[in-house]
Amino acid sequence: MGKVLMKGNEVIGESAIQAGCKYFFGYPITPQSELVAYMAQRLPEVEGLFLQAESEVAAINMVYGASSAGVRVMTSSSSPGFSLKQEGISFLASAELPAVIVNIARGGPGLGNIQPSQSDYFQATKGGGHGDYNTPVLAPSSLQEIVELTDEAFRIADEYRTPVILLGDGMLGQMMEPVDFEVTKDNKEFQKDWATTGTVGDGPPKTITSLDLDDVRLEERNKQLQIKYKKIKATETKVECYLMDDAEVAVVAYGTVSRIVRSAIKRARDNGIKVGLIRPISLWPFPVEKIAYYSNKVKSIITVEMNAGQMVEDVRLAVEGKVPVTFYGRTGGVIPSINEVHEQILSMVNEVAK
Amino acid sequence: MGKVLMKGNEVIGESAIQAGCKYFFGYPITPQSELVAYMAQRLPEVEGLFLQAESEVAAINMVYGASSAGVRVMTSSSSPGFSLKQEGISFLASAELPAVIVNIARGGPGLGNIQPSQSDYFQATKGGGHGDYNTPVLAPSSLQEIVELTDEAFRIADEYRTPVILLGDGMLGQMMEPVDFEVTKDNKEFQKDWATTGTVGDGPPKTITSLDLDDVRLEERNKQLQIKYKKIKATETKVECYLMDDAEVAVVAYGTVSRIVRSAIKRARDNGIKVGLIRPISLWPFPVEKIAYYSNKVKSIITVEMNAGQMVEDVRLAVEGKVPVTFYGRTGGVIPSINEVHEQILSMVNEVAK
Amino acid sequence: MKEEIIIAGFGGQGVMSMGQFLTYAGLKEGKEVTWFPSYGPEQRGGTANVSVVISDQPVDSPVIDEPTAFLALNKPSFNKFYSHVKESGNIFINSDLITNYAKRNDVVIHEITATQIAQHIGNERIAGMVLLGAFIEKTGILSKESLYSALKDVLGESKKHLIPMNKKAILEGIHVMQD
Amino acid sequence: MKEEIIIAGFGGQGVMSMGQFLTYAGLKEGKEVTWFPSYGPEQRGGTANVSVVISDQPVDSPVIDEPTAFLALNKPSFNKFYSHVKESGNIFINSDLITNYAKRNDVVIHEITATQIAQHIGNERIAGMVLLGAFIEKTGILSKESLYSALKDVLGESKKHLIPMNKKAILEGIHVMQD
Amino acid sequence: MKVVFERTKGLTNEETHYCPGCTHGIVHRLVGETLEELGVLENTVGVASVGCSVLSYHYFNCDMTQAAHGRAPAVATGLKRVLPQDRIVFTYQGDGDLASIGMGEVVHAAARGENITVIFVNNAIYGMTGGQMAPTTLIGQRTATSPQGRDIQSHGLPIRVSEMLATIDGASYIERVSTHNVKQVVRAKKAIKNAFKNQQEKKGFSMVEVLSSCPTNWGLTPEESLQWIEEQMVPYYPLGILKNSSVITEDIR
Amino acid sequence: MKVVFERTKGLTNEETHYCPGCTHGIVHRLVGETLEELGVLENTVGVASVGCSVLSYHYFNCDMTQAAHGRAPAVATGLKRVLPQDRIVFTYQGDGDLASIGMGEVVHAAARGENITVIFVNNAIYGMTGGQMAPTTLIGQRTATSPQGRDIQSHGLPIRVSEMLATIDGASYIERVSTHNVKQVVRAKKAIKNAFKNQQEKKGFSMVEVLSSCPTNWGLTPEESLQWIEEQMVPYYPLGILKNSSVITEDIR
Amino acid sequence: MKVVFNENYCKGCSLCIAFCPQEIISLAKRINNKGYRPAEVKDQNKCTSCTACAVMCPDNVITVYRPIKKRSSVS
Amino acid sequence: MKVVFNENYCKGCSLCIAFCPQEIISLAKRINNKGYRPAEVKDQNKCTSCTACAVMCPDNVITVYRPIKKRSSVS
Ligand SMILES: Cc1ncc(C[n+]2csc(CCOP(=O)(O)OP(=O)(O)O)c2C)c(N)n1
Ligand SMILES: Cc1ncc(C[n+]2csc(CCOP(=O)(O)OP(=O)(O)O)c2C)c(N)n1
Ligand code: SF4
Ligand code: SF4
Ligand code: SF4
Ligand code: SF4
Ligand code: SF4
Ligand code: SF4
Ligand SMILES: [Mg+2]
Ligand SMILES: [Mg+2]
Repeated sequence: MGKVLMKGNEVIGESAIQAGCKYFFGYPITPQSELVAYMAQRLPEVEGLFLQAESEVAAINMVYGASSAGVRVMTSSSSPGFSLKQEGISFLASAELPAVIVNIARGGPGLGNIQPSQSDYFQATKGGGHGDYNTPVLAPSSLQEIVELTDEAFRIADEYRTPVILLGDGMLGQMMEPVDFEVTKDNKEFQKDWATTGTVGDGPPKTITSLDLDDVRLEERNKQLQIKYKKIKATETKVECYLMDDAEVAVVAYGTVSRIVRSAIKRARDNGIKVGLIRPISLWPFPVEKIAYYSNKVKSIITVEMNAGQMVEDVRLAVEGKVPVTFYGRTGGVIPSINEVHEQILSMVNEVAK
Repeated sequence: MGKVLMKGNEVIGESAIQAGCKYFFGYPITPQSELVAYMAQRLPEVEGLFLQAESEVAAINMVYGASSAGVRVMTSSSSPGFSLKQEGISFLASAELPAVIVNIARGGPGLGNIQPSQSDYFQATKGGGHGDYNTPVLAPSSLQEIVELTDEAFRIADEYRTPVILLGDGMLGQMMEPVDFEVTKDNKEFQKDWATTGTVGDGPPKTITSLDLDDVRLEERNKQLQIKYKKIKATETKVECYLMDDAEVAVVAYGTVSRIVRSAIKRARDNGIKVGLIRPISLWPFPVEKIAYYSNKVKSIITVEMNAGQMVEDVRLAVEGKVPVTFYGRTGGVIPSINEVHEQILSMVNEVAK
Repeated sequence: MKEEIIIAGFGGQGVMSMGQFLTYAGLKEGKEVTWFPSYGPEQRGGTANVSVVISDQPVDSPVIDEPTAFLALNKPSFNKFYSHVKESGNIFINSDLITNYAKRNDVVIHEITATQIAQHIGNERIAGMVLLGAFIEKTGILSKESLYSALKDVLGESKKHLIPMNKKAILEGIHVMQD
Repeated sequence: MKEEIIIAGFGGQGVMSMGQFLTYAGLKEGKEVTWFPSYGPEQRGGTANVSVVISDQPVDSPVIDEPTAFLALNKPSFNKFYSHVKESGNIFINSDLITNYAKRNDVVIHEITATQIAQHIGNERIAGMVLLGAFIEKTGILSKESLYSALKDVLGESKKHLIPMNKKAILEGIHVMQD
Repeated sequence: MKVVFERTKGLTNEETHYCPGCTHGIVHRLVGETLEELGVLENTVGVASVGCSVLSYHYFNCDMTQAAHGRAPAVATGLKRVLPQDRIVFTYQGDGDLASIGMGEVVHAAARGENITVIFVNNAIYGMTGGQMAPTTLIGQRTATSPQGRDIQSHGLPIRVSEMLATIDGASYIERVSTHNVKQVVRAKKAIKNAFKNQQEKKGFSMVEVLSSCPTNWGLTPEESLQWIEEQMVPYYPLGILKNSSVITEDIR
Repeated sequence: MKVVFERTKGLTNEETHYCPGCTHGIVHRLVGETLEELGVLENTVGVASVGCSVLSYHYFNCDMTQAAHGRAPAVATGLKRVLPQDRIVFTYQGDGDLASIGMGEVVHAAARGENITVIFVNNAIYGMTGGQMAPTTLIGQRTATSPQGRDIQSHGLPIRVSEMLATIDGASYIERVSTHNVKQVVRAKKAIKNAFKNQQEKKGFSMVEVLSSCPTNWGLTPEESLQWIEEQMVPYYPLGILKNSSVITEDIR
Repeated sequence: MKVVFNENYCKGCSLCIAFCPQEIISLAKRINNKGYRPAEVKDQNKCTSCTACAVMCPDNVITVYRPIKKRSSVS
Repeated sequence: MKVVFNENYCKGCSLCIAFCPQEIISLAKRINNKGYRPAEVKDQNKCTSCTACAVMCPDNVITVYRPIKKRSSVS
């Protein structure tokens, strides 16, 4: 089909369909509504099902039901709606049900506004729901990367039986860029013999639950989860490094902001400044090792986010005080300009030179 | 009235009433239900109002309404119910509405069980809801301390116009201990001229909202919030140090677990080991400075939690790699025994001695 | 002085109240006390237990890993905690319900026919109170009077009529230990 | 070659589609393109703008702080972006609606009576297309043919009948620049 | 010359952000006039919901609180329960807000007989988010999320909220009105006034469902939209009083 | 000797955790028998809710999924919509679960005409959490959160869920039954069977509301509890079929 | 002037036009602040002060006046 | 034996007792696994196999048998 031009939200939808997801339960909210509309249009065409749920809470629980039945299923929302899904996500994690959950984040807190924002980083990576759990969080920075990461999200979800979050922002959802859907995809088949599809011909009744009244058994479940998370950390960390080989200053940024940072880095390089980009692609697991590695090489690190400073904590945890870590961010849906970031890099360089 | 024996959940209720809170909106969930029942019994006696909401979501939004009207108001829940409140908490934070929200946490994730747990630490301290916000989080370790911290919670809520979380666990909620309610309390009066109580005689209409469609103005709101959070960090950090003066090993623990740790420390001290306790009382703001201070003095730090390792991240952020930070935790509602913790201390000491 | 007590039995055997009697009595004597119940799913139907600490010093852990005293009202509960009792601790057993167990030599075991005694008094459901009497007599941590007076606090107006019977049971427990 | 274009105007002036015409045309020529709309509350009633990048290299930031070209369809939008245009960038102005502004000397300003031209063609709502024509003619970043062909993609079956009129407007824009 | 119609003091002088011809504006006026005429503007706290009317706090000339999507009845409950007795509390909610995500809250506010007034603006669509299907979207109606038209098989029949709430004992006054012509607007005004009076008389939960237009997302002109209300909506959503009783005295067994 | 009554294969051999005399056990049996008799045990997926029946996945002898509090109808929707056509999906919910926190979900499942069967066990109280007020708690009934007895002024009148849902077009079969004596239990069985047959016939949303006892939290003996159902609950919650129609063909304008 | 239009509030929706029984309202050629053609009445004399336009105007644009009837006309 | 009690499932709730028209069920003195006094029927002969007890038993304790009627009794 070659390259096509679509909105980011639509690309997510098409990518999910290409990844074999035929079921979507969602609820409209700006700036992700095009995804819901896209699914409403497209899923019937592929003999799938789109259902507009009565709320985000209902949507995530419909996902819980559909995932129990063993199908690939997705839901999506934006910040306030995502908060409403937290109980459900905790349930999915605990019951070990695969699902892909999209957050096209917007300005917060509260009703906020509909401009792009990255202020749901903590919620996504530390677990906005209750209990000890983690969800893999993938953060594409371009529409082409959405294709790849949506496919990955479904693979990871099925392989580890876990909900996976695809985290973007209004910019990613609303922009258009040419996309090629004909890229190599994971074609692994997953046997879901745990699914509650009726016992017909397959033995004794199966149960899906997140409850265990016995503390020792619930601790056992938690241990299993932690083992799984360790494995995911070991094998599913994704990160891109750009111009880091000779870099003396590293900028850490993810998602759409990383593109602005990239432009700023080019400007800085034009001025002879040795600066590179570390772009976490998986926010959880966080690329701790890569950052730790470069924290032995660079003189300083700037983290740029569209929030008041969240990922910077994970950067600091990885750096462990070895070099100064500063932060630059814009909030409320304001997108930092290339120039602002460029100036941050310059002033950091001056700072270190002192 | 002298010392009385009550369950922790009831102590929270009585403390709130003593702090001038006459309004409670809640929904039952174990192990905090006694608090709801206590309020149902007591509030009518003080001409207040108890209302059982139809859900946790409704409860937090009733709190939003009541707080809009300028009264001291409280709600409470336990882990899964607390997850459902995340959108509402983000709204309260953004609209700058004071409220006290209690989480008597239980084993998770998912439905989990009803045993004590500290696995909602991240949710409480990093913001389980969307957007850049923080809520002060107070974690009492004894029933007497509940009295004090509940009063503080209401004071902080009103002083900074922010929701405040009182974080306990099933152990704190279910245990009995003598309590004295006749302790000195904050008697500050707060003028709430922002409250939407009708304009009668007080000028033009007032509005309470968390919306700002304009990104620059929403950023302004975020800046104001961040300034406020900085102020809270500067003035409202609470921490207790126990036997730290000569300590070579520090244990960091909060809430009920800190009591078990205290017993373990006594056992270790009996064996001649120089170990002390750093107990964060405010989990947000986190006692970064105190821990940073001691990380220059001790040889190692153990963090003990009833979870898979959450607060330990904040400890590491404070320590910045200066000394080894290890973690010991139990999950699923299992309470670590004094002996287990004692052994952890011993083995840490041996480790460091090597 | 400090006692770390675990009381355990079936849901209906009054385990929680027994703990409360001790706690209130301790408070009355100006002692530091904590009471921590098992509140898990066992409560409905299964077994229940409560941890009580009575001490001259502020109590740290309300959770007890090595009780100095253990009051056992049925076999499953007995099995659960028996081995954890601290060396030279006291174990009070309702020997009408708990038999056939391997004796430990490092603890003091008091076998009391509590059910029989209770039936004698008129209600087998107060068997636990007999053990309570035995416990205070043996350990001396609380006076009989404080315990009596605690009955009022815990039972309240509606169950006031049960006080004499409970007192009797406590007294019988004390007598057993004096014999 | 690389052009970073901002198009801005009232909600109903077709700003978003103008951006899409450029983007599709760029794609057709094998160029790298991004299209990023303002999607805020302005959309309803107020002003709207879109950022389009057309480049031979992969596009980093889809957000433009210093546009190389600016197509302005009304005064408020003009005011918003005017000062940000890069040195020696091109500004295309619908001079029927935008008047009375302080001239910058470091940029190239093209004042085009787009509304009049559009009315002439038969529909003042295609004024923007005149500017588009002027833009491609001036910058040479895209061929007329690609833009024509993009019309089909964006307008689709249902609005196919509008194509000739739009072509005409583009052509007029080209002519204006040739004059 | 005598003024026979002028802008009510119940509204501020702010220009609204509604699309041309959107009848949200008419409903605003009716509420504003009612508050002015009942002399309760100073005693009133309104609750704005999430929908096109999210900014209604700029327009109503009284204290206003903005609630999370669907939760206006809960917020109103919180306000009403703690404010002095003479305060009037109302919510202004769309059909997505009230009948979809907020179904639980409105049913329970009604069931509690919460003494508040709910203005329920039913335009059979999610206006704010760009025209998705609402629980009140008609069969066959095309929306962004029912591109082939709403079909019964997958989405069921539209919910008649007023009829449903009328079965709840705590609901004291429920009426459905419309905005599609002068006569209906006059009736709507009367209903809204009744619903507020009901609150003054402490009779419990009152709701007025107002059939309203969304020219933008219906893809019709303002005038066509009013016709669409009359021809398509009114037959499925019959106008009239569905409940008018006092919860305090009636229907207790 | 011929067996005239034996344990159904619709239930596992697990002993239940219910209190002595709690009629949850009877309702379990009726559902189990129905599934067995209809021959659909192997095709059925049940959804356990949060309440005393949270562990019902141990008892029903079919595939079971445990849902978050109140969300069973949403979970059932997710299951039903993706499973093969011949699969039967039911929820088993208490009154707190279904009528309080889960009100939105059940109303919308009904409105969509979701082809599932809901077993709604109304015991007028929150059993699991220790006896708090439910939306169905009767006026005057003392609970942990209505210590002076439920009063209309602050909590409103109990919700008659079946009557309310019967007004919704997508609801195809709704009946209220009881467990307070042999005759009623036999009727309840019939209703439950109808509700499942309805699903087999793809008629849409079916619900059976079963009046059930909670001796523990009512503070009554099991026998007294059944009497209380008959004397206190049945008058407020009249038994019988409230709706029996097919959504597909009826009531479309 | 019996009907006065607060012109800058007008969005040119034409509902007043549709409901005026006298059919005397029309959209002006000029554009207002918001970019809309505002409604206007050219022939005020034909207006009956019936208020239909004002009742149907979603934007509260219209004020309606009625001439005070002269005594003489009472008879 | 017409009624057989699966004794260890019994919780001694007495509902079977309340509903047996023949009033032949009672709680035993002994205690079962769960700590309850289980229901029992001493006089099985009086049982009419009416199943009332089984229908009302919440714990599925009871199996009911009916004697197969002899041919001779058909007439
Ligand atoms: C929790 C949450 N979910 C979704 C949204 C997005 N949203 C905003 S308005 C709206 C629907 C509004 O429709 P309606 O209530 O009918 O009002 P209208 O715009 O039609 O007047 C939605 C879904 C939100 N803001 N918050
Ligand atoms: C989100 C959430 N809120 C609250 C609870 C606590 N909770 C467990 S069961 C229950 C009520 C159960 O009552 P009901 O549905 O009537 O069932 P019953 O126990 O009476 O059969 C509640 C409130 C929970 N588990 N999750
Ligand atoms: S989108 Fe619809 S409901 Fe919203 S303002 Fe426009 S016309 Fe009115
Ligand atoms: S608490 Fe009530 S509903 Fe729950 S099992 Fe016991 S009797 Fe049944
Ligand atoms: S008042 Fe009546 S006659 Fe006069 S302009 Fe308005 S609608 Fe027309
Ligand atoms: S109805 Fe009002 S807004 Fe619409 S054209 Fe007439 S005056 Fe203008
Ligand atoms: S079957 Fe009938 S007669 Fe026999 S024991 Fe049971 S209830 Fe009694
Ligand atoms: S009804 Fe069943 S559980 Fe109850 S006593 Fe009889 S046999 Fe036992
Ligand atoms: Mg609407
Ligand atoms: Mg119940």
